[in-house]
This record gives sequence, C-alpha cells and structure tokens, in this order.
Amino acid sequence: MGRYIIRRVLLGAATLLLVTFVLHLLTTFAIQLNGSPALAFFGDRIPTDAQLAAVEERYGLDDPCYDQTGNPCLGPYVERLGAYAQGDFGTNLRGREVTDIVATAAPNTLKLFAIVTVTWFVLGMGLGSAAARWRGRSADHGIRMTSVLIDAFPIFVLLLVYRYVFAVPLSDWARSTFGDDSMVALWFRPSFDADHPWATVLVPGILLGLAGSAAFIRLVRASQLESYAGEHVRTARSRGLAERHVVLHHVVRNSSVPVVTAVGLTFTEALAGAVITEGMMNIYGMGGVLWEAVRGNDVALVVGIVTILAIVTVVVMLVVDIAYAALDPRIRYA
Amino acid sequence: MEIEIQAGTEAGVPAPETAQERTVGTTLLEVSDLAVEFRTDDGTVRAVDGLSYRVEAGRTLALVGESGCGKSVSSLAVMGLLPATAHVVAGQVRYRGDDLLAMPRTRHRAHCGRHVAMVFQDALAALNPVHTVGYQLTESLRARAGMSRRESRRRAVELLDLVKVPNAAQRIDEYPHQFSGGMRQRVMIASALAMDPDVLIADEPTTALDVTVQAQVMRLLAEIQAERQMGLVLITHDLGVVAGVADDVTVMYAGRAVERSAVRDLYAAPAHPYTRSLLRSVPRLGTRDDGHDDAHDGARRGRLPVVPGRPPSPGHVPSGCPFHPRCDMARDVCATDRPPLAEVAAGRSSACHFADELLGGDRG
Amino acid sequence: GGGGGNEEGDGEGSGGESATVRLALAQDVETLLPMDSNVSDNISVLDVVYDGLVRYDPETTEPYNYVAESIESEDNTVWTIKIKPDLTFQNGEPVDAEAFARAWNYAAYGPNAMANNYFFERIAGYDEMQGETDDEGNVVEEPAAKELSGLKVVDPQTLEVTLTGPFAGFATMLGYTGFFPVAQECLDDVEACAVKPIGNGPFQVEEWEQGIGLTATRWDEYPLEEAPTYGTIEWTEYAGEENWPDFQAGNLDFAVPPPAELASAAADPDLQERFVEGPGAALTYMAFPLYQDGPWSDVEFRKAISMAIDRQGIVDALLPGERVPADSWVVPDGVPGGEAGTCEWCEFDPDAAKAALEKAGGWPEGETLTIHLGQDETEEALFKAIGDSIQQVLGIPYELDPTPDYFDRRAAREFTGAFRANWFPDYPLNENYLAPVYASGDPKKGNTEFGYYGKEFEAAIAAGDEAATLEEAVTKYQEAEAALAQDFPTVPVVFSVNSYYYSENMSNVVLDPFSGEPKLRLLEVSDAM
Amino acid sequence: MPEPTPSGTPGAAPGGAAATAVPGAAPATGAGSRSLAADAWRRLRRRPDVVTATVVVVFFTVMAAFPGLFTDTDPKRCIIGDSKIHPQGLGATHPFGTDVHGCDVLAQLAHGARPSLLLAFVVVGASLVIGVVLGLLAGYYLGWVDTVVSRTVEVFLVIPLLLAALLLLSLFHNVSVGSGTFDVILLPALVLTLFGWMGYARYVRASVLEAKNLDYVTAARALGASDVRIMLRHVLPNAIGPVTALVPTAIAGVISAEAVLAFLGIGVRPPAISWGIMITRGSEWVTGGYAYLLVFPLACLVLTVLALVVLGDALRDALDPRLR
Amino acid sequence: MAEEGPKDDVVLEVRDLAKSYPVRSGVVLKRTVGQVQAVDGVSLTLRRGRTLGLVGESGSGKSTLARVLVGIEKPTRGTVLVDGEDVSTMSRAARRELRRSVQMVFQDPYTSLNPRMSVGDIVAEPFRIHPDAVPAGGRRQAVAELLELVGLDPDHVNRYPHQFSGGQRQRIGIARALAVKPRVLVCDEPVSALDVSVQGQVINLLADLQDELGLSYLFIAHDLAVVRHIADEVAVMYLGRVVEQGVDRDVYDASGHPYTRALLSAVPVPDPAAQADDEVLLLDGDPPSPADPPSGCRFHTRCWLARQLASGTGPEAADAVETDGGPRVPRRCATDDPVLVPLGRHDAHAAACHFVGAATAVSAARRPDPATVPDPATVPDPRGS
Ligand SMILES: Nc1ncnc2c1ncn2[C@@H]1O[C@H](COP(=O)(O)OP(=O)(O)OP(=O)(O)O)[C@@H](O)[C@H]1O
Ligand SMILES: Nc1ncnc2c1ncn2[C@@H]1O[C@H](COP(=O)(O)OP(=O)(O)OP(=O)(O)O)[C@@H](O)[C@H]1O
Ligand SMILES: [Mg+2]
Ligand SMILES: [Mg+2]
Repeated sequence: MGRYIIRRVLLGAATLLLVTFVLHLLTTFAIQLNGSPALAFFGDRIPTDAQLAAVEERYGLDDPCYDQTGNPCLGPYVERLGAYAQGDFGTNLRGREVTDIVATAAPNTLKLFAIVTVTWFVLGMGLGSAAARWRGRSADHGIRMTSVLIDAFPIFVLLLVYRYVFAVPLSDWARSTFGDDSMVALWFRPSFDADHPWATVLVPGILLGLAGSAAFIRLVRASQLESYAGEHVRTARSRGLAERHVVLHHVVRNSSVPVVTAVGLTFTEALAGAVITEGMMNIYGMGGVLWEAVRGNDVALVVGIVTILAIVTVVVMLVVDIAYAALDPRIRYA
Repeated sequence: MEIEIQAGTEAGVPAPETAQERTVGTTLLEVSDLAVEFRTDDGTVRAVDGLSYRVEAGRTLALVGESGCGKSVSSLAVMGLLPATAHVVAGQVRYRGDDLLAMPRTRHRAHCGRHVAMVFQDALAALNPVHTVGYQLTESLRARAGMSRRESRRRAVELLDLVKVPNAAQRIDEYPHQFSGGMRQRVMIASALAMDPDVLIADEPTTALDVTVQAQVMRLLAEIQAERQMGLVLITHDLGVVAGVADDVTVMYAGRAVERSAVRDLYAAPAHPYTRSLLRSVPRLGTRDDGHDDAHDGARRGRLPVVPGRPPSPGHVPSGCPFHPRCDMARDVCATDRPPLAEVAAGRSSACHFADELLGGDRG
Repeated sequence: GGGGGNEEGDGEGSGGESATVRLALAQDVETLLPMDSNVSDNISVLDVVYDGLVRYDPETTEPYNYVAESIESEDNTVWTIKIKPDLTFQNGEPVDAEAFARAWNYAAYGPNAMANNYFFERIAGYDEMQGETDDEGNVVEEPAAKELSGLKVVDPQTLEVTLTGPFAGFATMLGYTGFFPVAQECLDDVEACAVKPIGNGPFQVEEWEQGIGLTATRWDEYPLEEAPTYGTIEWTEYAGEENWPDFQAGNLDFAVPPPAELASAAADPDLQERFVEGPGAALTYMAFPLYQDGPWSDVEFRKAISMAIDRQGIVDALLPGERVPADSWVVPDGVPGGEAGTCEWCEFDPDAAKAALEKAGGWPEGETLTIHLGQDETEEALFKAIGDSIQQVLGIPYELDPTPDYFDRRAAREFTGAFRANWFPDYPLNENYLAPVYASGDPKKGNTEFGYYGKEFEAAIAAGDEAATLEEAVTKYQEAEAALAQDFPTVPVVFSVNSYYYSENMSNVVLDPFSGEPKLRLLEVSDAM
Repeated sequence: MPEPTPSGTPGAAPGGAAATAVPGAAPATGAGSRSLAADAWRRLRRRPDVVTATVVVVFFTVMAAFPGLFTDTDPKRCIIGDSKIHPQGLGATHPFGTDVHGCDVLAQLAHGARPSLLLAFVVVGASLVIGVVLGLLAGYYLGWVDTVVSRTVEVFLVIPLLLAALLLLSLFHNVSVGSGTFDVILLPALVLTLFGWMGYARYVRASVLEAKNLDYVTAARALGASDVRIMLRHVLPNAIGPVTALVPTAIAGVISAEAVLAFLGIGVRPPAISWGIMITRGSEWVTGGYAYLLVFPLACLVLTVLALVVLGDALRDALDPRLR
Repeated sequence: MAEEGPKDDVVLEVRDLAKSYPVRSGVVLKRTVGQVQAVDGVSLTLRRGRTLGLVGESGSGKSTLARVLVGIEKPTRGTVLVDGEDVSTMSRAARRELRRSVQMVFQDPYTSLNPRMSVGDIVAEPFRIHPDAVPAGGRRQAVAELLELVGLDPDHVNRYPHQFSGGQRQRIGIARALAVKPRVLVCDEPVSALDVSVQGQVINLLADLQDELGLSYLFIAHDLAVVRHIADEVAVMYLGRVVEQGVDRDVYDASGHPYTRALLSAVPVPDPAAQADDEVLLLDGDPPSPADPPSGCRFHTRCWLARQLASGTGPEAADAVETDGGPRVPRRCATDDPVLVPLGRHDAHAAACHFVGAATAVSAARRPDPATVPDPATVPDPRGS
C-alpha cells in the first residue's frame, strides 16, 4: 500500500504535467485560431500593428509560435514549467499575480464547496437512506420525485428566483426582526459580502447543493438498496440490533464506496455550478475567475488556476482511491 | 387462534435473562402450526406448512429433513427475518409464552440475539465483508449492552478462542474473506453466542468444518448448553451429529413435520417411511458394502441407497401424503388422504397412515 | 458645478464626512492607472481620484478649464496650456507641466502598451515612439524616441503641445482619463500605482481588494472647488449586472433594474421618486462586410434592411427605458454637433423596405443572412429581434453567429454577413463618432472594419480638422455625417439611454451624459446610517 | 409408481426415473427459458406509474419527431409587436402566449423538443458508453489500463468544460455544420460527451473493484469464460447500479448545460430553438410577471425527466431479481 | 504394483505446489506483515477415471489447492500438469480447452451463483462459453436434463438463486460444473449442504458419470464416510501439507498419521446408542495459524501421539522437549519436519510422521484407546521390513 501511494503520487505529478501540457496546447491553439487576445483589449477600436505588438509583448504572447497555427509552442511551455517549479505562477493579462488572484478567490470557492458538499452529504445521506429504507412506500416516491423536480431546475433558475423573489423580503424581514448586522440578515443578503464570507455564502451554497443533490440522493438510495439485499443485513438483524444501528453499520457503511466516489467528484462537478453561482451571487471565486480567464484567453491565468485545481483534484482522487481500500477490505491494489 | 400478549408488562426491551431462570424442561420456544408462503412469479408457494415444535431449556432439538423442505425458512420466520416476498400465513411462535409473531416488529426484534439467536447457513454471505471479524462478534454487546471498546475487544478474543480459531487475538482484526469456510462458520457461532441467548437456532453450523473441529464445536455447544441450560435447535443433514448431540428430533418433509421423537427411539425404530429411508441412506464409515478388493481397477463399489425420485418442490406438493410418490409402503389411501401428525407411541408422533405397522413391523 | 467647502454642509441633505456612497463596479476592472484605463468603470473611479485639465459640463458636455488656467492656440496646431498654481498630488508632489508631460510620454511610448496610447496620435513625435512591425506583427525596429517631440515644458505652469496637423477639438479631448497627470512616485512603481493610485482629485483610494471592492475616502487637503461633502465611496465589484436585488435590499445606492424588472420598478411610485434618466452616448448599429461582394454591396439593400427594422417595437419589447431608436450616426443629445433625424431611412416602413429590396435585386434564393455578434446576452436578444423583423418584412432567413473571437474575426475581415457594431465615444465631439469609425484615407481597401470609403465624407472630415474654431469644425463634421447618410454604409439601430434608481440618502443626482454614471462630485448624501 | 428399491435409481439413464417421480410436474421442455429482460417486461407492464411515464415519454418523443402535429404556427415567425402576450388558452392564436420576441411559445416548445431530446440522449448515451467501457476495463484489469484510464479521467476532470468548449468552437467556427437537427446539436453533443463521461467511468470502476472479487465471478472464470463475458454478464450487471441511478438526472443536466453552451455560441444556435434556450431566456423574465415563459419549457423538461426517472427506477428494480 | 498404471493414466498432477497470501494489517496504509502459507509443498496425482478424496482440517488449504488446480489462482511455487503438460506454459487456446475439461464445484453455494442470473442461465452459461459443447438448439433441453439430473425441478429454470435453499443452490453449482462434460471435476464440498438422500443421489450420479465417461474427481469433503465411499485414493491435509495419502482402505483402516486417526475417531456415528460409548480422540489445543506454522512437525502442538510418547517410557520420553506453552513432545517432532514415508502394503500409502509405525500399530483397533498404544520401541520400523 505504501508503495501504491508513492506510485500514485508520482503518477499524480505526471498527471499534472499532462494537464498543464494539454491546457497549454488547448490555449495555444485557441490563440492561434482565435487570434491574439490582445485584440479584445482594444474593443471596437482597431489597433495599429505596432500597438498590437506592444500589447502582445505585455501579455507574453510575443513568441512568434503563437502566430503559427499548429505549432505547439514548446518554448513558452518549458519556460512556464520552470517558473512554476520556482513557485512563480506568473501574472494575468493585466499584470496581477496569479497566486494573488487565487489567494483571494480560492477561499471563497472553497467555502462555497464546503457548504455544497455538506448539503449534498446531508441531503443525500438523509433522504437517500430514508428512500432506501422505505423503498416503494410514499416516502420513497416523494423523496425521489421531489429531488428530481429540484434537480430539473437549472441552478440559474433557482438562484434567480431566490435573488429576485425571496432574498429582498427575507433580508428586510431579518433586518427588522434581528437587527441590521445580525447573522440572519447576512444569511439573506442578496449577494456575497467579503466581510462575512461564511454567512453570505450559506444560502447560495445550499441552493447549489440542492440543485446537485438529486443525483446524489438517487445514488445513495441505489447503493443502499444493494446493501439491503445482502444477507449480512439479516445477520445483523438476527442479533436483535436496533434497525437504526443495522442501517448505519451494515447498510450505510457497506454502500459507502459509490458515495465516496461521488464526494470525490463533487469538487470538480461543483466547479461548473460555481461559475454560475459565483457569477449570480457575486462571489469572487475560482469559477468566476476561470470563466473570465477562459473568455479572455488569459493563458497564464487559465493554466495557473487549472494547475492549482488539478493539484487538488489529483489529491482528492488519490484520497478517494485509498478510501476505497479502507472502506472495503476486499479491494486490493496490486 | 389465541394470541397471548402479556399486557404491557415490558415495553419493547425484554428483561435481562438473569430475571428468568432456565430450568431443564422449561419450554422456551414453541412453534405451533407455522405456515409460510412466498409470492413468486408462478404464484404463491407454501414453503412451510403447519410446522410445530418445542424447545426446552437444556435440551437439543434436531430439525432434519430434505434439502429445501423449509428448515431455514421456518427458522427465519421465528426470527422475524423473512424476506419481503414471504409472510407467515398461520401459526404462532411463543417465546416463554409470548407470541413473537403477534408483537410489533421492534419488540420482536428485541428478543432476537438476546433470547433467541441464530447461526445462519451461509457463513460468508452472512458476515459483513467490510467489518472486521472482531467487530461483528461483539457488535451486539457494544450496541445493546453498552460494552466498552476495550472490553469488547477482549470479549471478541475470548469468543473466537471459544470456537477454537487459532491466533484469535490477531485474527479478530481480519475480515471475513480472509477466513476459511470453516472459520467463518465458527465466527458465526461465536457471534450468536455473544449475547448468551436462551435459545440458539443453529442452521447447519458445522457443514464446513472438519470432523475434529466439528466435534470440538459440538462439544462446546453441549458444554455451554449444559452450563447455561440453553435450548438448542440444530438444523443439520448429518445424522451422525444428530445421533451424538440431539435429545429430540423433528423430521420434516415438504414443509411439514412428519415425525417427532426422542433421538434414541428414532434411530432404533423410525416411525415414518421417510425417516427410515433417510437413515438407510447414510453412508457409513466402516461398511464398504461392495466388498471390492484392493485392486481398484475392476469392480465399482456399490451405490448408496437413496430415496428414489426428486423431492417435491413447494409449488407442486403431491396430494395426499406428500411422500407417497417416493414411498415404498405407499398404498391407495396415501395418494388421497393426508395423514396428520399423530401420537403413535409415548412421546412419538408420526404422519404416516401406517406408522403402527412400521413400528410394529420393526419391533417384530 | 461647484460644491461647498469641506466644512459646511449645505442644508439637511448633506451628511458630512461620515456619509458613504455605495456603488457597483464591474469586476473586470484591473487597473487604475489613468493612461491604461479606458472602460467606463475605472473612468468613473478615476473621475474622483484625478483632476484633468478640463472637465465637462454635465448638461451640455461642453468642456471648461479646471486644472488648466487656460488652453489656447492660434492655429489649432500649437497649443499652450497654462496650469493653475500650487496644486499638488495626494503625496505632495506638485501638479505641474512636468506631471502632464511625464504621463503623456509614458502613455504614448508604444512598448508601454497603454490602453490610451492612441489618444496621442495627433501629437507630433508619436510615430517615432511606436517602433516598426512586420506583417506577422513582430517588432522589427525599436522605437526611435522615448518622448513626444511635440511636448514642451515651457515652465512649471506652462506646457506647449504641437500637433501633427490642425485639430480644433484638441482642448475637448483633454478632459479624458488618458490625459490626467501622474506623480513621479507613480511612474517609479507603476504596478503599485495601478492598484493604489496617487491622484490629485478630491478622493484618495484607501484600499482596493481586487475582485471584491474598492474604498475611497475624501482627501482633506483638496484645494479646488469641486469637492463633495460626504466622506467615503465604496465600490463593490460585480461580475455581471446582477446588482438590483442588492439595491432593493439597501446594500447599494445606485442600480439599474434588469429588463424584466423595468416594468415593476416603473410602477413603484416610491422608486419613481428616486429615478434619474438622461440621454446616453453609445450607438449600436448594424454593419456589412463591404469588402466582400454580396447583396449588401447595393445601397438599396442596406436601406431595405434599415427600413425593415421595427426599432420602436424592439425597444419597447426588449429594453424599454434603456435604449431609444436611432435615426442618426451621432447621438443627438449631449454631444456637440449631434443632430436627430439625419438618417432618412431609419423609419420602420415595411412597404418601402420591400420596394427597396426589389430595387436591389432581391435576396438570393436559399441563402441565409448571417448576423455576426459577440457574446453578450442583451445584444443577442436585440439582434435576434432585428433578424426576426427583417425576416418578417423581407422574408430573408437569418442566423445568429455569436462568437467569442468577434473582434479578431472582424479585424481579419472574416465576416460573411451582417454584423453588429457599437460605438462609444472617447470625448464629446461629433468628430469622434465619425472619423475613427469610417475614415481610412484608403480608397482601395476602405476602412478596416467594413471596407467603407466615402470620398465626400473624407473631405468633410479633413475640413473639420482644419477649421479655425470648434464651432466651425463641428459644422464641417456635420457635413461629413450627411455624406455618410447618403452612402448609407451602416444601419443605426439604437442609442443608449442612461438611467439610475438611487437610494433615499442620495440627492442632487445628475448623470454624466457621456459616461452615464452619476456625477459623484455633485452628489449630496444624507447620513442615514 | 416406481419400484421401491432401496438402492435407488438404477444406474443408466440418470434423470429419467426422477422425472416421472413427481406427478403433476410439468414436463421439462414446457418451461421456456425466460430471460431476465422478458421477466422485467412482464412485470413492468403491470405498473400504473410505468404506464403513465411511458405515455409521457411517448408523447414527447412524438412531439420531437412530428412537431407539426402539435402546432401549425411557424416557430420562427416572431413579430416584435406581439411580444409577451400572455397565454390565451387552447384554440386561440397563441395558446401558450408569446415570448419577448413575439414568437409563439407552443410552436417553440413543439419544435424545440427535437434538438433538446436528441442532444440529451446522444450525449448521455455516448458518455455512458465511453464511461462504462473505460471504467469497466480499468476496474477489471487494474494495472496499466487503470493507470491510463484514471489519469485520463483526471485530466478531463480538471480541464474546464468551458475552456474546451471555446476551443472547439474556434476549431469549428469556420466549418459549416449545416442546419439539420443533427447538425445543429453536433457541436454541443461533442463537447458535452467529451466532458461528460468521467463520472460514469469513476462510478463503474469503483463498483467493479468491488464486484470482481465476488465468488460467482471466480466461478465464471473457472468455467473458462472469456474476460469480455465475465465483464458483461457478471461484473457489469452487479456494478451498474450507481450509474443507472444517475442517468435520468443526467438527461436533465444535459438539457440545462445545453442552455449554457447556447449562450456561449456552440449550443443550438438561435434562431434555432431548444428547450434549453427557452429556459435560459424564460428565466430572465420570470420575475417580471412573465413566469409562463419559464414554466412551460421547464414543465416539459421536468415531465420528461420525471418520466425517465420513473422508468429508470422501475427498470432497475425489475432487473434486480433479488427484490422479488 | 498393480495399480501403478502407465504414465499417461495420470490426468492431473501437482508437484510441490505452494500458495501463500500476504497478511496485511492497518486500516488505510496496509503493510504486508507476513505470509499465510495456505498450501505449502503439496504433490498429488489424479488418475483417469479415479477419485481422489481430499480431507483435512478446515483452513488447511483444500479450497486453495482446488482453486489453484482449476487455474483461478496462480501458484506461488510448483507446477500443475494436466495430461503431463505444464499449465503455466500452455498456449491460450490450450488453456481455454483446459478450462473446459477441468471444472469446479464451489464450496459456498450462496456466493458462487450470480444473483442476477436465473438458474437456467447459470446452468446454460457453460454452453455459451463453450458453444461446441451442445448444439444451440438443444441447450434448453440440456439444461432441463441437468437440473433433473441433480434433482431439481426443471420448471424452476426461471427462478433466481436467492429463491432456493442452500442444498438446492449447491445442486445448481453441480449442474453447472457438469454441463460441459469435463474430464476432471474438482468438487469443493459439493454435498455438505445436502440431506443424506439427495447427497446419496448426487454421489451415485457422480459415480455413474465416472463409470460412463471416465471422469476423474478431486473430491473435497469433511464427511469421511462420503469420501470413503466415493474415493479411490485419499489425501489428508493438515496446515497446508499433505500428511497422509494412499488408497482409501489403507488410509482408513491402517492410518499412519496421528491426525488421520484423530479425524477418523471424531466421525460421528449415526447411532445414538453406539455414540454414547464411543471415545472420540479429541485434539487438544488450537489449530495453529497458517501464517505462523509450528516448527518441526506442524501437527506436534496438538498431536496426541507425541504427547503419549513424551509421557511414556521410551527413549522419546527422555528426549522430550517443552514446546512454548504447549505439551511436552519428542524432540524430533518439535524440530524436524517429517516427510511422507511409504508404509503398509502399498507404496502409494505414505504418511508424514516421525513415528509412523506407532500410529499404524494402533490403527488396527478402529477406535484406539490411548492407553493401549504400543510402545513405539516395540513397533517394527516400516522402512526396515
Ligand atoms: N425467496 C424465495 N422465493 C421463493 N421460494 C423460496 C425462497 N426462498 C426459499 N424458497 C423455497 O422454500 C423452500 C424451503 O427453503 P429452505 O431454505 O427453508 O430449505 P432448507 O430446508 O433450509 O434446505 P437446505 O437444507 O437445502 O438449506 C425451498 O424449496 C425454496 O425453494
Ligand atoms: N484471499 C485470502 N487472503 C488471505 N488468506 C487467505 C485467503 N484465502 C484463504 N486464506 C487462508 O488460507 C488458509 C487456507 O484456506 P482454504 O480456504 O484453502 O481452507 P480450506 O481447507 O478450504 O478450509 P475449509 O474446509 O474450512 O473450507 C486459511 O487460513 C485462510 O485463512
Ligand atoms: Mg437451509
Ligand atoms: Mg474450503
């Protein structure tokens, strides 16, 4: 196992290299095909060649390879790797440090993800277990249908309705009831407040979690049903254990592998939702930054952020894989 | 049908066993007229049909019978653990007079493990693959008796030692798939004994064990039984084991009891043709009836005597006496009339029209 | 204009130094360096942090001298700028001719790649500072000069500017952000200055947490007169325009409702009392790839398209109160020289449109008109409606092509159908709507964007540039617009409208017709908090 | 009646004697070997919820195939003057009203069904195939196969969908894909599939890791079953559970993702119509008193998904014999 | 000897086979802390048309051996020869063919059947894997016949494993293994869950098939009577080793190893009257762990003979040593690993005990009274005669 982990860490490093390279290629091709992002800088105005060249240089896009479609631009890639190795993730197009941007944006996103994950987990485990336990009864149907109903609403619809229909009255009510600076008033603030990140990210996080929870609820239900069919559940019941104990230790515990997989995937999946959530709730986070960077062809920022995301993902995947072996002793890794 | 419920004496949780003494002969568990049906694609199927037996403290009742005759299903019914497609259509299961089947499920469940425990037939499937053996051994102690972690660990080692699993202290941290078939079965037994139950239903507890360990385990069960006056229901196909440990025997055929008797009487003179055929079918260690010589090439050994025909499947139980198509004594009446389980001698019952003849003939 | 001194708050409205104004700011603002700031958001911040040589009248957009004592020229080529004495930056450095020259040279130097570089094109010596590039865009020659030869610091209070040719509107340009002065300390550490500017205006930037928010507080030693009485301005950065609920919840003082909320906001009498509206300066129009042969090569076809667009209907349905139908190429209100109704064929007239199409030879069977546009939801909705309207009236099937690389493809002349275009002027003069967009001086290729070349138009622009006075110039430029109207290269669609709702604490809310933002220096704030 | 011989069935013809031993037993050939699928079908037919769900799915499938049956208004006929007419009820010109651009909502719904449903099924189907196959191979063989698959999954997981979407757009923006239904969804289908299979791969791999050590898998191997057979017949059916739980909701996910992509310019391009676009546009107006603009397309989506969920769950249950 | 047939008579042979499993500990970071020697140096031969019975302690490695034989597990050491050919060097095609000719009945009837396949499909699966076994049209019939053969109702082809009782499932497993008419059948406790009647039927069936088709069986069982009945030769395993092997009569009636003797004595007699006065040769102590097998003779920690010898009067008693925590045993037992030595009337009969003679001597009486065990000194050395 120890060797497995070492191997996985090495592989993780290789993945990172691969990811950065693929990204580099993607962004390079995008630049080669779309033309220099420097152009967007001038908006509706048409720059002279000289102006363009100057801006390109400032953006670090002056390498001639960016003009040759198909050229993988290895030179800049190697340079960038060298810089990364020294902890220098470069600057965005406007000269702001990528690490600085990430340092501001990442904590907010992580807070959002934490709430999303907790929401998922609580809803999924709670409702999924309930649905599995009362399989075929009205509770089961109710939970499944409601969750799917919520899930079918795109996240932006949920957020929109919340912001425009509920947030303002709730916020007014909370202010008048609990005072202007009360926690409750902050919860219902229509948008994020950097001074009170946890309080203001709570509702958006819950909504985002809600939107993704149906799949998770169904997943939990399905894998628990699988466990319920197991004979060991019968054994546990024959010991006279309370049903709650049986469910917890023999059903929930035995169906944890897909659940852990799901939690592992939350991170990456939530990012897509985060782009929208962060945009609509005005959270300065990785999703929004990445979105803007992608749209602006901000190569350094895109590669920098995705590299950081990749590190997190690789670590999460590794933890998940190790967790498998811990959760199901029958799983062996060569 | 009478249902006796001790009106609200103990809500849910049964009293600790110390409160109720076990003296030899006290009836602990009484199954009467139990019938279980399954819903299947091909209609309902009656797997157990009017089974009755009684377990007394300090005594061992052996349930023997054809494979598929409903031994396991009836035990599951006693434990209240039938699958969703099955349900009890008639009968009572009384534990010290309380009808378990008439209780709410949670109260019934509370009796399980503590008062009536069960060892399942399929040891690997019955153990949870993701928990260590040690955990499963003491799970009920920890969850129900609030035993501490350290204490339960000690107890787990004790229990595993009890069933002669080598190196118990180390192996409690292993998982079921790392155990051999026999060891798993012993783990099952140990975990059923953990709560010191009044009645233990052991469904083929030693099939995967070699005879030396089987002997150890059976002796162990006997010791525990003697010491604690536990009632034991032993489901087994091994008539040798039955002969060794049982006090009473109930022979089942096609979901119902066909003979009930004390063990010595049964072996001496079976009162039902099925029992007789069963006893005849047992291969014996000493007897090589074929008399073949050392040169194995030539003659084959003789065949084992068997009951001809296929056991009836619960869907198509023959009319009249269910055994009649395979019975060497069958007459016309057997195809039409189902014989009831009736007392044919002191302490013996048989469901055969010609039990007297059978007994008499053997005696004579 | 004009405000009181620091101490006296005039009347009950002014809440004094503790009062705060809370505004929204677009999240993509990345710099506060004046030379590098060219979008309305950082311009509106810099408007209170820096003082320019001239400022514009909020009503008429006429320029008046502010830091400059006088701006004069004999020939519209050599301009002498006198600067008011004893002015300093917030760090104590003097605001003198050197401060301006320093900023302008930095901005004009090509390799610095400042966003406002092109503003200095008209100043002598600009070309020498740009360097040469080959066809591939690679620098082949470094710039020969590091300073504008047309810029001379005569004495600390006098700056002499020589243009490459006469330009009557030069003084008008000088109020633009790109012409603000900078301190030496700023140039010594440009990166720091971009985040925490050293201004000479009434407010100084306290803290800017990029992506999240910006706080500016009043600079107590501010010597000039246009200083508001409130103490703090807080900008919260927004990724999109989703700030209306924050306004409703009382977290912002200014906001514009999204289209869907317009009606309900307009119906709320309480909100109507806190509503301010004014003409905007931006024009949205539809252009054609004239560099390519196609039905659009025929002016009648372009007219047909123009008359087929139900501008009023579209505005009413999609963006009531945010846009008005356009019938000229220069916004009529607020910009000197702007005139309504110069576009003869901008009325919705289905019959005339059909007739014009007939005249142009009709639309080729089986073809689809592609409309290229960038990725902006509002524009997509707008151009879908335009497309629908054209399809409805002329029976021309259309297809929208929203692309992320809109600018690049436009520059590369890759468009194969009509495309949307926007113009937002840099300074209030009708010239700015015309010359930068349509003039090219290249009869062969025409202008880069759509390959238009109008002989009369070019002549009128040149005449305007050479005019002796601004008034004269404006008239010439108007002639240019008339020429344009005849050639009809583009189809004006809508003008922007500026509007804002504001909170109860705000009073004397005036919108800058030019940027559309509230005039922060005129604003009065009561201290409700 | 067989001769009662204590020595049992006489030697030869094993089985023959036993067959006659139980009267009333149907002859062996009488019982045809019903497959699991046939069994499932029989029990599905009987459930009312399944029937209802099937009706819904068929309804929308018909709508996708023949939108003309539901409306004779051209969905592309949009008159700005008719903007935002509230639903007028069946029989009127605009039974479901018009949208901001004055297009008939009913006509758009009917004509938007095809691209949306086609896209959803193509994407989910394709990513399912890719994900399941790769996950199965990775979990079953482990070793380098797993390494390659898992790394690929990670790479795809961390590369943002939007980035890739934009790249693909630039690769294809000059390629005229045509305007047939399939052409219209080609690009979004490609992007969403390329970045939609990883979850399935991970879930399947995880379940396979569990399932492949089961005894009956070993038993099949001992029978000499090929790896393909073991994977398809033994491992996969017992590892697919989590995936079947995800599929119906994934359909909803694709339809909403399509809306986002449309906004990016690589989705179904306007003026082409899809439910996704209608939902996005409708959501902008929901608070202004035009909720029906969102409600109608969303209701179509929700109904479809609910029906699929019911069908999916019923199918899953029907295919699990242990639940009988 | 007469039964030493020609070499090609041997269908299956294993030489010095060993299989070990790593023992891991730890929850997340599992370390290999040792090896379980599940099978440790076993050599066996199985002849055409014969049955080799394999008995032994539970956990002694019988199932593991079986799994190695059918190729589910790779041996750690040693070779498996089928028809004289080394399995590990076979071509793919040959190995596939091998899979067909060597079939296995699994010990656990519950987990070895796919819960999602109907019984019909399970039994028909071998036909699908080896399509040439039965023509496609005849499969349904063949399945019905197989079910009939093992005493199951052919009408139940559409049922699923969980709807059957333990014994019924075991028969499904047997039917599956028989489907492709293998040449060698490895049966891992195929009748343990069957009632004696059905057990008799199955065993009769196996015997019939053997007579008709010349099948060879490796028959693993705990029921010594059944093994005696069906097997031609018997091997007794203890802790991964074969401790005694030979033709059934020799092993049963003249066992050379004290463990075999103990096993035999523990067989319950289906007669309550007889059992009461039967003395079972109970083995004391715990079976040792295969992860840490005892030094010397693996059986010495529980060996009644060694204990007797150590407490007797012979030279071994004088030489006896104290095993840690265990009984006193002769030094040889605690230090030297015994090898299989031939004894008795046939060369094929061999036992791995230092004191084979002593054990054989007491074998004459079926249930030896420990007290009457003759002094090993007086027992002639079998090798000497
Ligand atoms: N879930 C089920 N659905 C339908 N029939 C079932 C189900 N479970 C068991 N049966 C049938 O019920 C009968 C009794 O089964 P049971 O398990 O009690 O047999 P048993 O006596 O324990 O046999 P064995 O000795 O082989 O374990 C069998 O014929 C079996 O086919
Ligand atoms: N996968 C495994 N990992 C670790 N140890 C194992 C594994 N499989 C078997 N063992 C160990 O190998 C030894 C032999 O096991 P095996 O199953 O071969 O015994 P057996 O002789 O068949 O016993 P039984 O008669 O009880 O079935 C046991 O100690 C068991 O714990
Ligand atoms: Mg059973
Ligand atoms: Mg075994």
